[in-house]
Amino acid sequence: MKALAVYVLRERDGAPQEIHIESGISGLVASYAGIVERFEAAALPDGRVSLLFEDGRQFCGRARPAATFGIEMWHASGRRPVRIADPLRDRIAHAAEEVGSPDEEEEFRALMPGRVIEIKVAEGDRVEAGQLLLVIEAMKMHNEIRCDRPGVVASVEVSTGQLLEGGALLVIVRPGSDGSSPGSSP
Amino acid sequence: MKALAVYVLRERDGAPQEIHIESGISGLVASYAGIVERFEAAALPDGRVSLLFEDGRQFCGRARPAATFGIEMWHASGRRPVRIADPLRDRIAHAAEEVGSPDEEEEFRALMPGRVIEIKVAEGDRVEAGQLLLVIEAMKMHNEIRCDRPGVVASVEVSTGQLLEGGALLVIVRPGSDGSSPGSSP
Amino acid sequence: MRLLVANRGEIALRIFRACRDLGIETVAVFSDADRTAPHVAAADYAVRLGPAPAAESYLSVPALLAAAARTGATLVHPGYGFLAENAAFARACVGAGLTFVGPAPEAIEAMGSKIESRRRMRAAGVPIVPGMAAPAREASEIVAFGRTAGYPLLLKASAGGGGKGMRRVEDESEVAAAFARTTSEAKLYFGDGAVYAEKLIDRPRHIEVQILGDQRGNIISVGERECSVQRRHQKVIEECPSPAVSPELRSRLCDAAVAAARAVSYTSCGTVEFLLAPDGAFHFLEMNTRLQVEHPVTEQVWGVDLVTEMIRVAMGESLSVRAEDLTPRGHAIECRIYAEDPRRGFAPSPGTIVSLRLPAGPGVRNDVGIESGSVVTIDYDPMLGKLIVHGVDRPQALARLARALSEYEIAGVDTTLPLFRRLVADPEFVSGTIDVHWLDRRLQPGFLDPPPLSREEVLLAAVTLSDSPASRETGRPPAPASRWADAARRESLRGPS
Amino acid sequence: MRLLVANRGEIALRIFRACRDLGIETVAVFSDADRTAPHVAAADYAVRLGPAPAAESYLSVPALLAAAARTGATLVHPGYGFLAENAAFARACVGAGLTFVGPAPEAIEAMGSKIESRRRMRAAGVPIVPGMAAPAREASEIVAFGRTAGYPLLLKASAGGGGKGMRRVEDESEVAAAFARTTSEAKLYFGDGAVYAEKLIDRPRHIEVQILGDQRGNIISVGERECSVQRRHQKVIEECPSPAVSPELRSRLCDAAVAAARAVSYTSCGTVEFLLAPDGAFHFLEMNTRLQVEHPVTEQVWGVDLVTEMIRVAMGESLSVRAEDLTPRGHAIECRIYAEDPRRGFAPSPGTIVSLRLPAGPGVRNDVGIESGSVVTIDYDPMLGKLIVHGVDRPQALARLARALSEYEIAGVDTTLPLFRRLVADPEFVSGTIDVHWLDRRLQPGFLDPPPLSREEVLLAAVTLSDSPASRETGRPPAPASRWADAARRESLRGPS
Repeated sequence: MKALAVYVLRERDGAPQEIHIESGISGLVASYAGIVERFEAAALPDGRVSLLFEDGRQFCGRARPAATFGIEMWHASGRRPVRIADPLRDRIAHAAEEVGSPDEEEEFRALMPGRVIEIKVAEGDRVEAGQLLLVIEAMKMHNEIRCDRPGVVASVEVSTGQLLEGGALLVIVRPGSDGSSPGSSP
Repeated sequence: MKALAVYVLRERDGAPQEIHIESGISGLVASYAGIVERFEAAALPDGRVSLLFEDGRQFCGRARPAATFGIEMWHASGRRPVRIADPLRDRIAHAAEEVGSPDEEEEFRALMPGRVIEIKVAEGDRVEAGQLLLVIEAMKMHNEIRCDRPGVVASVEVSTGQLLEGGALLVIVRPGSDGSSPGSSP
Repeated sequence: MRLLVANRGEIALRIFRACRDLGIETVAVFSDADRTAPHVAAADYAVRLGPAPAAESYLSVPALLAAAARTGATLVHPGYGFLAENAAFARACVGAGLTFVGPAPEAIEAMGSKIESRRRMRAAGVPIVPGMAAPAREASEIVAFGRTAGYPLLLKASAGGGGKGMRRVEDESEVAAAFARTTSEAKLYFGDGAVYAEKLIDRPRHIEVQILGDQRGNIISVGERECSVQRRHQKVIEECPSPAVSPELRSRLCDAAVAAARAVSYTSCGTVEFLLAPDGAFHFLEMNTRLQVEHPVTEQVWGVDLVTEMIRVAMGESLSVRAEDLTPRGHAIECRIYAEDPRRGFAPSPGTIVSLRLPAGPGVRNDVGIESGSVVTIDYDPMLGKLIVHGVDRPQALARLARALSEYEIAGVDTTLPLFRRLVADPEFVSGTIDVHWLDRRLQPGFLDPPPLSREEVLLAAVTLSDSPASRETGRPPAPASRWADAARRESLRGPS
Repeated sequence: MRLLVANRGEIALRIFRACRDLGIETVAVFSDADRTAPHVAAADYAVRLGPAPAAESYLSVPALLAAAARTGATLVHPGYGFLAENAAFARACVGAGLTFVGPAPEAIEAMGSKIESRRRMRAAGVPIVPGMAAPAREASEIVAFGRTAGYPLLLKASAGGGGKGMRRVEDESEVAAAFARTTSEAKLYFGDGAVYAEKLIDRPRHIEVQILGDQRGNIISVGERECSVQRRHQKVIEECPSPAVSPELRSRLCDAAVAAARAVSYTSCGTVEFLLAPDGAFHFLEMNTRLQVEHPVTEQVWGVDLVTEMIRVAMGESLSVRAEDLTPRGHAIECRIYAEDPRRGFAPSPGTIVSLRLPAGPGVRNDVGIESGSVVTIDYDPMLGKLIVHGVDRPQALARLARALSEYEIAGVDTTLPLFRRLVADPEFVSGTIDVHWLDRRLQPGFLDPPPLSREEVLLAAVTLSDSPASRETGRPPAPASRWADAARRESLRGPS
């Protein structure tokens, strides 16, 4: 048997778990959470994948790698994202989270494609928790992006009327109510 | 205006007709059968093409070039093949047809993918009109390929049990009831 | 004969299908965002209206009239939304010599004003919610009404609709501020600051009756629909019949609805909406003077094609059906499928439909406005289509709904399908004991969280990655999780908009 | 609970949908040609049977029983075709402790023999075509029968079915040769040389009655179907109800069908077929002891799910419907869509489905066994699926059929869709004045020739070429036309097979 791949998967709030996938004599062998599963996988003409297990169970779904979080998956119970990373990446991500303290700068990003309708703050402005930063239009809705803790606007990365992709950086806020002088960020 | 392309189209039994397609100020201009049509074409996400004419008429269909006869087309009234050739090719095809006399060898080809079940003739056999040459299985049907005029089998290009692609050459028959000696074909 | 549909998406396709069934040619209109949309590809004629924004395209009366003139269309169907309940558009069509497939402008106007429609209903003997007979000139009039009717009250913009321009008032101390805000919102959204107060019916069901009328004075009802599964006053699931309506209540509801339609001499397809109180009393809410989104559930159960009837009566024909010939069969349920992510507060989810698999088989009807490859833009209502199921009774309809939802796949944008998959298994929804606020209460954090990953899901994910080393290597490293969790948290701070 | 479907394609999917509606888990079986087929992807369990040839897979009783054992299936549904009317398979299932979803083996056997079934029908008082009561031992017995009954006669293999093993005999001089040929064919095709003669009913309609029975002695009829549109004895289009059947005739047909089913103590879903003569007399033809391909038209009109009933009664439950509660609504039509080219003598057209667009909207039901990308092989029956439409009456059903056909697109293989598009506009079909030979007469050369190319078609072709210079340059030069014309001409010389 030859090892094909090793992945680390994390559910929301769950501990990372390793999956080993190897090619076996008649199909694939996966080791995961202490269980060994033998199965066979076939690509369907419409792009879905059908998994067939030793006891006859069949599972069919569509999955594609997503740039930012691992795998996006569709099957009979609907769409779900699955966060998968290789072990190295996973350790880096963990480290980043631990460093992320209340003093860290906060990035506000667009959660969906849209258009900037109105910008309510400028670089250097002091902002309070709940204060409106900017308004984005997506479909027919106006979405207000508000600050969730006090701080100072470190930079505004968009302009009014600009078209946005999902995930685009909008505003960076440096936390703290004391308000160190604007413009001194590294 | 810039000429984009010139094609020659022939309906079954119809005379060849030239189509000129040019790019105009706002769309395309076609000249065909003495008529000039201005229209706009848009590719739909599913691969179909939508044509929009000056009077508002809309026509949507799918078409793809076919290796052997021009264009294969699907729209609301169903599938249809359209024979399109460029002028040069068309002249060659015409010339070939005029040469095609009753004395010419006749090629029998598979019209669909299938399997050879039985071969009833051998090279050199004299055959009569209506005589069974071979039997092909496609799906659950046995299809008998029969000779339509008398002649001599010039060659058998397949063997029993062989899998066939559509269009595969099966048997060549040299016409004529006199039966010139086999093996003397060029 | 040629009919222009002044609309887009699934409803344009629905009306085109009715036209084909009647032998009428079809004219699509489109904005620059919709040149390659399915409704254009399905039409015999198609005319560009203007740029993507609706004000410059689907709401542009001059562009629509020009499109009809250019293509020789003689009938205009407004669909729903856009100009469907705009009396001025109906008048403009008639003025241009076109047949408007809808009611007379006077009926649209009468029912478009909450105050005027309540006045007419009161006169016609249709039960209405106790409320003020005229807009309040000042807050003190509302205070006076509240002392008579009792709290809670509901302040309503007279020109409002679709759940907009309403505010609940718990006691007298809230009246002044609520009146000021509702008045200014009514001016802003509807161009008319008129506001009045009604007694608030607590935990009502939304029951509506389908009406068909012709120009010869025939008006019939075609049963009721249950539309109580709502999110922030927007219908999410509709059923026919209502699990809460007995034959006796149905008969009274239908009589009241026919009386309401008769009060405005209604001559088309329309819907009379009622609030059904927990005590069994019902009250006129409003009349929608157009084809309703949820009309298919009535079609499936009552065996009537509402759209062909609507077109026929617009051309002066009599209704092809009589009330006494109609009998309901079975139970139908409709789900409105939106490009919204129910797990992120129903945030819009524009994008490209990278794959679309529609359910099929017995009892399944698809009315959709998209295809694989369609682009869902931010310009229009994000409804992608409707799934309608029909069964011999409500349990079979629910079973078929679950089955159809398990076959449904839309990849590329987030949709409300996960909500429906959750609701079809929800004991309260299945029991039918719901009211118009039920879903808002039910949608608590975690309600739509997926179950832990199954072994099959884990292996599908791993197989996909094994199989696509290229995409793995070119993928950017995942963003730190905390950023996205923060963003989702911020998302929940957004106010309704 | 788990049900194994010993079949493939659209009928496997149809039965799986019924299982989902009943909360029963599903088990698919597949040959090596079908690992990626839609019926496998739709199942909870799937088991490989063997290589592509049906004898080694879908007809292999040991492989099927092993698959049931491995997956813990307790129910087996045979679908139609393959082992659906094989009494030995039904016995083998019962012997293995499985529930066979179909009638008792004795009923299958009794109705599987033409001579035995005629004997039973005669005893039960069901009208049968005048014919010999036992197989002919020699030609002289047929001559004697012919002198009594009058010509033309029809020679029939006792074990035959599906239009095979029949021969028309015009007069006495043809008897000897016809008897010899039919006997040898019967031995070859059915392994049983028994042949008998019937009086031939000229230009009959094929009318069949749907039967449902349970294990408690309830047997009901669910209306009739009109199946006279046939090509060489194979059904092409089916309708419910028949345009030729009055309520009085329906009542007599249904009574006869129930008597026929009662004569074999029928306990499942089945169909009694009749020939309806031009003079209004009807005669028992045969009983199909299984689910019929065309069952959906009955489901649409009568509001009964025949497959869930069939599964329920197999588990010992009573029928969920009573005859007196059933009323028909509207009219339904089904088209069987085959991968055959109707313009080349219905030659099989295997290949890959490169694009599939299914019709949708009101009154449309799709039961298909393919998806975009599916490969249609030469191994099995070439039916791709069925289009079923339903309308308030036959004219609306026909209009909806035309509409649905205009939306239907299957690219990559030739199909019978062009035949249906032609038939739906055919005055004789529309009038309903047809018989079982009508389509064979109608299918004259040129009947399916497309009209001359329209301007739109010419421009679509030219635009496609302009837009794809690459494909133009890499395409091989077209083969001289005469070759293909010759090939098509030869094609028409093929005998029936």
